[in-house]
Formats: sequence, structure tokens, C-alpha cells
Amino acid sequence: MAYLRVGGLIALAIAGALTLSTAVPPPASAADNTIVFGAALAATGANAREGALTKEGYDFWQDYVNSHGGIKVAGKAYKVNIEYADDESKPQTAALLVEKLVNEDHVNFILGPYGSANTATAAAVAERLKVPMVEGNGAAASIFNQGYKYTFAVLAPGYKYLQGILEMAQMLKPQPKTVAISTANDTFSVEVGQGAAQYAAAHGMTVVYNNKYPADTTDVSAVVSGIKAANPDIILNGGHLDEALLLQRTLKEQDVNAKIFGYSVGPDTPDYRKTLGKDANWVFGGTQWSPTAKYKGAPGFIGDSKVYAAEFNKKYGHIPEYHNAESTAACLAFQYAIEKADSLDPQKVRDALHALDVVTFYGILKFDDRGLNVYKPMAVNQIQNGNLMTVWPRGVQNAQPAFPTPAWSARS
Amino acid sequence: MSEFLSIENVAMYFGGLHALDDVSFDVGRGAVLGLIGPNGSGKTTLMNVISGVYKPTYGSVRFNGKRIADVPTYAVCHLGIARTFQVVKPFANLTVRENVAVGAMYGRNGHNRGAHASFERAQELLEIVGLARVAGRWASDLTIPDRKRLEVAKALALDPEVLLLDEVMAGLHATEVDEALELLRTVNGRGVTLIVVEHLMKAIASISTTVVVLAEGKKIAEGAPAEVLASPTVIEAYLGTRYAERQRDVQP
Amino acid sequence: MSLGGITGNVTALRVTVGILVALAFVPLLHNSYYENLGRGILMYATLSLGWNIIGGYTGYVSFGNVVFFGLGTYTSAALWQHWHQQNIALAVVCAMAVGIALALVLGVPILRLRGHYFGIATLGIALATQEIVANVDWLGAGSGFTVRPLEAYSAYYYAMWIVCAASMLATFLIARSKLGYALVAIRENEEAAAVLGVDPTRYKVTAWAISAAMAGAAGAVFAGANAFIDAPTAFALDNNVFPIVMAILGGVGTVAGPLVGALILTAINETLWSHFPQIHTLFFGAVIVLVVMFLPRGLLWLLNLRGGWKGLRASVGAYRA
Amino acid sequence: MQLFWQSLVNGILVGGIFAVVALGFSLVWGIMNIINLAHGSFVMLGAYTAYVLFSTWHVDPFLSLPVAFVLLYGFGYCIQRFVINFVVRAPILTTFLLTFGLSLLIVNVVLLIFHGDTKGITTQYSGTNFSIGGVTVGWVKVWTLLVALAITALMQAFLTRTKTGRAIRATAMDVDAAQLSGVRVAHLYAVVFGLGAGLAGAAGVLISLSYSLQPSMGDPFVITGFVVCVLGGLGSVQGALLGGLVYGVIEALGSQYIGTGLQDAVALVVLLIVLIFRPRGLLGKATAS
Repeated sequence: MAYLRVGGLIALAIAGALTLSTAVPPPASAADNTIVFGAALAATGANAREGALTKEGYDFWQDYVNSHGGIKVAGKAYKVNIEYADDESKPQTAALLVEKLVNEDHVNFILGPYGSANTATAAAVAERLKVPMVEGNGAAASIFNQGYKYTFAVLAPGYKYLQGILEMAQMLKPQPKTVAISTANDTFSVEVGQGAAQYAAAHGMTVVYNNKYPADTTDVSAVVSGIKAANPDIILNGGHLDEALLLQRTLKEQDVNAKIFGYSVGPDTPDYRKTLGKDANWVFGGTQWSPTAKYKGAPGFIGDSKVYAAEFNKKYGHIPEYHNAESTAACLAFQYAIEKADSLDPQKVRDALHALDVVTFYGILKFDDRGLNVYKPMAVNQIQNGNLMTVWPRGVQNAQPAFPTPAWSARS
Repeated sequence: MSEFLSIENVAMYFGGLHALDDVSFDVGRGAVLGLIGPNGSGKTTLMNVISGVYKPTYGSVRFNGKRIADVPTYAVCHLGIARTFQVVKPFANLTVRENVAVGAMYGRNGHNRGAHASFERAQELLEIVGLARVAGRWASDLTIPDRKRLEVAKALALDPEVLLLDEVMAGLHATEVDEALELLRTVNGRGVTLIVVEHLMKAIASISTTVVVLAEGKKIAEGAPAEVLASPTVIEAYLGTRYAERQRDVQP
Repeated sequence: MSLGGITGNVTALRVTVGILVALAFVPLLHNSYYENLGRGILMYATLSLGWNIIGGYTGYVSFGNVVFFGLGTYTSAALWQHWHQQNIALAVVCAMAVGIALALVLGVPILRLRGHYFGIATLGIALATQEIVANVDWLGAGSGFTVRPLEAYSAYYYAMWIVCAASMLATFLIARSKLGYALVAIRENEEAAAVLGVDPTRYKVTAWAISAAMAGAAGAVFAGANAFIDAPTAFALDNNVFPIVMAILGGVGTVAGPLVGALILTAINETLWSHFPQIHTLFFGAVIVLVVMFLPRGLLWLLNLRGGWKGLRASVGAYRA
Repeated sequence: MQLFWQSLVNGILVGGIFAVVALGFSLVWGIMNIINLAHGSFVMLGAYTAYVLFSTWHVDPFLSLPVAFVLLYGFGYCIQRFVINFVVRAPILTTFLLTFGLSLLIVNVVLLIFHGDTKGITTQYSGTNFSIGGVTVGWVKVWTLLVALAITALMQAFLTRTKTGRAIRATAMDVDAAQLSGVRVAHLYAVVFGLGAGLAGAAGVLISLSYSLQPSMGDPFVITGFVVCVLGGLGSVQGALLGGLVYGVIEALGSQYIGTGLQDAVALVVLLIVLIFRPRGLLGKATAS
């Protein structure tokens, strides 16, 4: 019996030792002139798809910078390396991994995870460890009223997502008056819904339906029946890709017609059009960026959106959508801040980020004292017979908004 | 109408089935009552009624002057009534001592006994029933006779005034039966009233002060063991009418 | 008087307590990753210790103990959001009170159920509570709460250590006390236990209340440390299933089992993470399958298995069809 | 009032899917006393089978029903025969965790092959609908309900009329007695688990017609299996059907009139009430819990 007990004890000791010594040999550090960025990003779990899009945006920037002489700091050219870790789409895992990236992998700076909840926990860690974090995929404004000094967001906050569509709707004849809003019950989507409701009320539109449904639900027929009974001119949904797909299918199935179908997330991702086929036509989508944007970016990176879209398409085989673009923009914020600070000291780079004011292909990057990008307008895309066209604001239009949306029965 | 334990016109119906029909008898303090009857005569049902597991359809059971209504199972032992089960139910993943200790902890005066005192009480009881040698073994490793002794020890741990023994000697061979009888005498000697349900007439005859015989739920005889066991009605109930007739012809 | 089978293998217990004491010094390494990792182990160990009381000792396998953890996080978050209270001790006490209250209220009807039905009822409670909480505006509804952590961040580590140590001590004391034997008696054979004077309902509800208190306390400390709480995080499936896997791995119905399981599972998860970032969850699933198939009774249970290696071989395939 | 009828119809239609999902779950639980947490991932595999057949060879999903059933049956048979049979008589805790591990494995293998992106099947007839008296009904959901009823009837016939079916019911009643009368239990368990998986696959195909697909889509359907089995009672085919329809209607009416945000909570609270007052479910026979 004795040897069995000893065996058991050895097993315990190994387990204990293993736990405390999971140090991974630190990758290339700043010593051999490489700037290391850490990114806790979903590779598994519910956000796996959006996590992959974010990674494409980050990698595109990394490869571009490394093949164009890297970043100049104090006269020396530094290569760039992004260290990834899978946060399984779980907020507390994202927090754990940011701590690991900083303490174990000795990364210089942090690039944000995907999703508002994950960004919120990661921001708290960045604040505590005093390591600057720039993110492009956590839109919930609530993250930014915690007084955090080390977190910066290049994208517009959640509450703006659907406001562009309502702004556009005011310019269309005959002007749609009644709005139905459905939101998934999670941090980002709730904020999107609130933003839309506030904007509609402030601009003379009446909200005839405003209800939540459980996040990751498999069935929205109750919500759709409610919307049908309200018979609105505009149907808006605050939610992610899966909810957008489910809602659009159910709206068709219950033959619910409206002049405008608007989604916060969905229409831009290629999956949406591939899955729904012609049922995706006429749908409007709030978007942070579109290839038709006419900004002239500062030197050091691709300045023109069309060139960015073309290069991206060559590398990844699909036109970039806003998740890709906003991720690259997050990296650009670091690039220009590091060059401005001319140092890798986290405090100096943070201050440079705070004072940053630069134009990029994605738009102007200028942060208020809460860390939100002040100049980030939302654009509106529409799927017109299978193609994603930018229809609002007028400055970046490459097609007129197709309005009103015909009844399901009248579609070809 | 003894003040200690009396069964008054107890009847127990399960739907149409009359398991017990108007059964009455008394048990004096310190007595040993043998309860016999062919299979299906209602013996175990009566045990369940006395130990408060079943509430009788008619009549009642009076113990120490108090009527036992449908007392929840865990409160029965606090009245002073303990019982063993035909199907033995040890706690497999506890040692023999721990099995008995649970009874000592939660029995009639378990509340004024700590864990340690309960273990000591359990050790005493194991010595009485002759299981001291296996006190540390897992209950699931015991032989059948030892499991029966464990059942008795656990019942005794509840400090009962009345102990109901449901076929404790079934399946034991001759020497084990004698040892069991010896054990019951010592237990009775310590002032515990016994109600013994058995099929071994020899055991019943040697241990019981009085015997009650049940057949099809009715009491057909009561009295001293020798007299009851010889009475033709009892034999007929057990061995069937033909055997009884042949007995009558043979007798001078 | 040996401790008997109820506290589990004594030597393993001493070693595990040694590891627990060692874990107390992790903050001195000034590496916030180790601290976060250590706090995770202590949190899961506490949840596993809590589950072990109702699932391991009493034999009522609850698949919904996360409801107490979740309500514990929300109690702590609400204390900050509405009353600006950051005091961890206050949060822990309130969270335990909430947990115990829920366990007592729901316990009587739910604990009448047995086996799968009890498991489903508890899972149902956890999922329903998650969705109800996500619709209560006072609790931040869908968007959740941000909680401002204390400046002295290591306080959360020490708080979790204390909660875990207290839970383990409580389990040890219960295992040696009359209460422990009542619970095990119920697990082994509830009817026989009742005959011996153990009131099943009273002791089952007590066990679940203790379980709830431990889970609630862990939740309260987690809320402060995690800085952001929403319904999916507070009532995450992981906090429901990992504690059970850990108790199984370490040894169900033992004192040291949960912490040992927490250590081993975290070690496996961490090594998988760093070496196989893309497919670690897949490996994790495989590990669970293998452990359950070949170690159905868990490692620590093995250590006091009767019969050494022969016993080990016998336990493999013991439940074959 | 029209909203009420629309919700009622929605509930019945989705109830059909719930019934088929629960049928397999109820079989495995009722007969082998195993809670199969991997059931959701089998549903997902069924959906992906339909997707692969549809996207590569344009096979109409309804035609891929038998293919998905057979594939999943084989897969389920092997899992039971070589993995679960190893611990099938272990306490519920062990089999529960074993199937949880299996589910993790299956979901992540599919994630590795198909990546996380959301897929979907849009046929020309998906979304087509008709309306009677103001209530709009999608054709796809109607066909799904009819197929669900057919599958239930087929299952009932199989269990009552075929030799294997009777052997299965005998094993459910008393394993040892069945074994004594010559039933090869290990093989039979594998058949039962295979059937469970096959039915889950079929449910997956039906689901792929109305819902979008991604690797972790199966998880909510395990809860569905639980709730329907409890509402309808274990081990009875009619129970699964009734439980599914009742669950669908409760969820539809509950979310419409109590709150769309509380959709699942309403159904779960009903589950708790049924569990407390009728622990064996509405129709259930008193099988071993």
C-alpha cells in the first residue's frame, strides 16, 4: 500500500510544480529590437468567427510594417511581433491572458480582444498593470466611464451604431415615422438599442416596439410576432451576426414587411450574404468603416482605403469589412504614438496616444480623456443585389440607398 | 391493557388487500414476544405499523400511553422503538464502527453524545454483538451472519426500549442460531423488550415468553410457546388442512 | 481512532494542506499572472469544496451550484454600484447570506427529488436565475456591472485564500463531526439513515446551505477581482462543471480531493494553453473523457483504495456493461 | 387576439423540433439511465451533414435526413460500444462528465475543420409561408412538424413491433432479466445510443432549415432534451412528442406575454414546478430516477 501512497504524493507534487512553472520561454523581446504586442483573442467559443476577423486586421498591419522597414524609435528600426492567446470568448479568461502576456511574455503593449465584455475585463487589467491597450472591437461606452487612463478605442461607441440609419431615414421620401427596435440582451447590443431609441425620440420618430431577447437565443419568433403586430416603417436590431441572421429569416418566415431593415452587426460580414443569399438584399447595416471612405492617411502605412481593400483582398481573399479595418486602425494608433513618443516606455507611449491626432485610411484617430475616438462617424452600408454598397453619409456614398424595401412577396 | 405496549384492533388495508384485520395484543415491559405465521400472514406489515412506518387503517398502537400516529421514520427511534430489516442495509463505504456510531449519534439520546462518545458507545455495542474483531473493516466486506449482527448492533445503538427483530436468524446454520439466541438473551437481559419474527420454531420456542400467531392478517392464537405451537389450528395454518387431519387421526 | 474513510487519505490531506499554505505566498512573487492563476485555483477549489459537501458527502449531485456563485458576484457588484462599498469581508458575508437564504427556500422542495431529477432541477434554477438577473435593471440588466477593484489588488488574492482555507477547514470539521456522518449516511442509504434517526430533509438542506455559503463567498471575491460582471460571466457553465470534474479528479467525498483536482486540472489546462493555443479545449475534452473512463473514483479516493495496485486495476472497468 | 393565435402556432411548430430533439435524449436516458450531454453536438453534426450535402451536391436537406440518421447512428453506436460501455453502470456523475468531455471534443473538432464562421442553408422554398385568418405559417416549419410526427410514429412502431424494439424495452425494465433471456446487453446499449444519436442527427437536419449553423449551436438543445423529457415523462415516445409541443407553446406564449427577454426562464420555471409536483413528468411511468 505504501508505494501507492508515495505514487499519489509524487503526482500531487508534479501538479503543484507544473502549475507554478508554466513559464513559456519569452519570445523575442525589445532587446533584439522587436516591439512585442500581446492580444488575447477568441479562437474558440461564441466569438471565434469575429476573433478570426480581428486577427486578420492585426496580422495585415504586422506584415505590412515589417516589410516596410518597421517602426523607427530613437534612430533604430524595430520589427513588430504580435503574440496571440485564445481567450475562449470568456471575459475572465481575457483578463487572465492579458496578465500572462504582460508578466510572462513581457509584451510591450496590448491590442484589445473581441467583444465588449472581454474588453471591459482586459481594460481593468491594463489599467492596473499600467500597460497601454488600444482596441477596435469593444464598443460598449460603459467601459470608458470608469476613468481608465490606459485604454483607447479607435471605433465609435455602441450607441452610435444604428443612429446613422435613422439619420439617413430622415432624408428619404416618404419619410418613415415609426420604429421597432429589438436587442440581444448583452452589453454591446443593449447600448446599440438605447442609442437608436434615444435618437428616434429626439428626431420626431415614434418607437412602436422596443424589446430584448436572450443573447445567443435559438428562437426569435415571439419578438417577430410582436414586431408584426406593431407594423413599423423601420425595423432595427441591436445584436451580433447570429442574431441578425436568425431575425432576418424569421421576419421573412412570418412575412413581416417594413420600409427599412437595419442591423447593427451582420450585413457587413461575408457570411451574412453567403448564408441568406437573395434574402439579404435591401438590408441596411451600421458600419464603422467602408472601402469607399475618402480619407488620405498619414505616411507610414497605406493611406487610401481602396488600396488597403485591394492589398487586403490579395492577402486574405475577401474584401475587408469593418472588423478587419478597425483592428488595423488599432495597431496604427500604436504605430504613430510610438513614433511620436520616440520611445517604448509605456507611460510615454500612453501620453502620446492621449495627445494623438492623425488621419489614417480608417479615419481620424483622436482620443478624448476617456479614451474614446472623438471623430469616428458611423457610415451606413446596404446590400444591393448581393453587393455591399456604402449609401450614407453622402460624402462616402458609392450608391444611393434603395428605398423603400419591397414586400417579401414582391421580391424577385 | 398493559401500560407498556398494546396493539388495539389494528387493521391495515392496501386497497382491497386486507393485510391485517382486527389484531390486538399486549406486550409487557421486558417480555420477549414471538410473532409467527406463514408467509404473507402480515407479520412484516405489523412490524411496520408498530414501528410507525405505516399508519394503521383502523385501530391504533399505544406505546408508554402515547398513540403512535404516522410518525416520520426518523422520529420513530426517538420514541424508543428500533427495528432491523429483513433486507440488510449497511452503509457500504463506512467502517463497521462508523455504521453503529451513526445510530449512537442520532438515536434516542444521541443529542447528548458527541462524535467521540458515539464511537466509544459503538465499540461497546460491537463487543456485545461480537463484532469487535471487524470494527475497522468496511461494512461491505462482512459475511451474512456478521451483517445481521451489525444490524442488531445498529438498532441497539438507538438505545431502544423495544427492539423489533425481523427474521434476524434466517439463513444461519445451527451454531450461528444458538449464538444469535444467546445474543438476544443478553440484550433482553439488559431490559430491552423484544418482538421476534422468525420461522425457526425451535428458536421461537426457546426465547419467547409469549407467542402470537398470524394467518391471513388475523390473530389465530396467543399464549405460552409450548401450548400455542402444539395447537391444531396453528399447525393447520402453517402446514395446510390435510397434514392437520392426518395428525388428528394418528393421535391416540 | 483513525479518521476512517470519511475525511480521505490522511497523508494526502497533509500534503494538500502544505500546498495550500505554499499558495499563500504567491503574491510575494509580484507576478500578477501567477496571482491571477493562483486566485483561479483557489476559487475553483472553493467551488469544488462547496459542491463536494452536497455532491460528494451527501450524494446529491447538483448541476446548479453556480447559482450561488453568480448571486454572490452580483451581491458584491450591487454593494459597489449602489452603496459604493468595496469592503471584501462585507461582500463575502452578504453573499453567503444570500446563498444560504436561497438554499433554505429552494432546498425543501428541490431536495425531495433524487438522482437525475435533482440534477436537472438545480441546472434549471441556475439557467433561469441567469436569465432573470439579466432582466433586472437594478442589477445592471444585460449590460452588467463594472466594479472598481481596490488599489491593493493582492487583497483579493488573500481574501480568496482565506475563503478557500475556511472552506477546507469547514469540510474537515464536518467530516469528523456528527454532521459529516449524517450526510454520508444519507449518501450511502437514505432510508436506512432515517431509521437511525437522521432527518434527511433537515441535513440535506443544511448541506446545500453550506455549499451555497462557500460558493457565494467565492463569487463575492471574484466580482471585485474581475472588475466586470455580467450574467454570462457570473453564471458561466465552467463554474458549474469544472468544480465537479475537479472533485472527481481529486476524489469525491474527501477533504483534500477538491484542491488536488483544482491544481491538476489548472495545470493541465495551463500547459495545454501555452503549447496548443488553437486546440487546447479539444485536448481538455479528451482529458476529461480519459479521466472519467480510467479513474471513475478519482485520484485521492484511489490512495485509500483497499488493495493497492490490484485495487486500481479492479477499479478500471468496474462499471463495464 | 391575432397575436395570441400567431404565438400559439409558433409554439406548436417549434414544439415539433423540440420533440424530435428530445426523442433521442429520452431513449438514452430512459433505457440506460444516461444523461447524454453530447446530444447537442450530435444535433450539430446532423445539421452540418445537411449543410455539406447541400453546399457541395445541392442535396435538398429533407433528402439528407436518412443520410444524417445513418451516419450519426454509426457514430453513436461506436461511441457507446467502445467508450461509454466502459462505465455505463457507473453512478450518474461519471457518465454525465464523460458525455460532457465528448461534447467538448466533438464541438472543437468541427471548429477545427469548419472554423467558426456561421453557415446556413437557404433553399428556394425556405421562408415561404401562407396565412390563414391573419396567422402566418412558414411552410418549412410545417414540413418540419410533419416529419417530426412521422419520426415519432416510426419510433413508436419500431419499439413496439420489432424484435430489437421489444428487446430494448425489456432491457429498460430489467437489465439482468433481459440478459438472462439472451439479450446481448452491450450490443443493445450501443444500438440504443446509436438510435439516440441518429434521431439527434435527424433533428439537426430539420433545425438546419430554419436556424443558422456554427459549431457550438448544439448546447441549448441539451437543455431542451432535459425539459421535454421531464414534461413528457421518461421512456415514452408519446411523452417526448407531448412534452415537446407543451414546451414549445409555453416558451412561445411565455415570451410573448411575460417578456421576450425571459423566454427561457419561463420554460425553466415551469420545468421546476412540474418536477416538484409531478416528479415523474406528465405522462411518465415511475421509472428508476
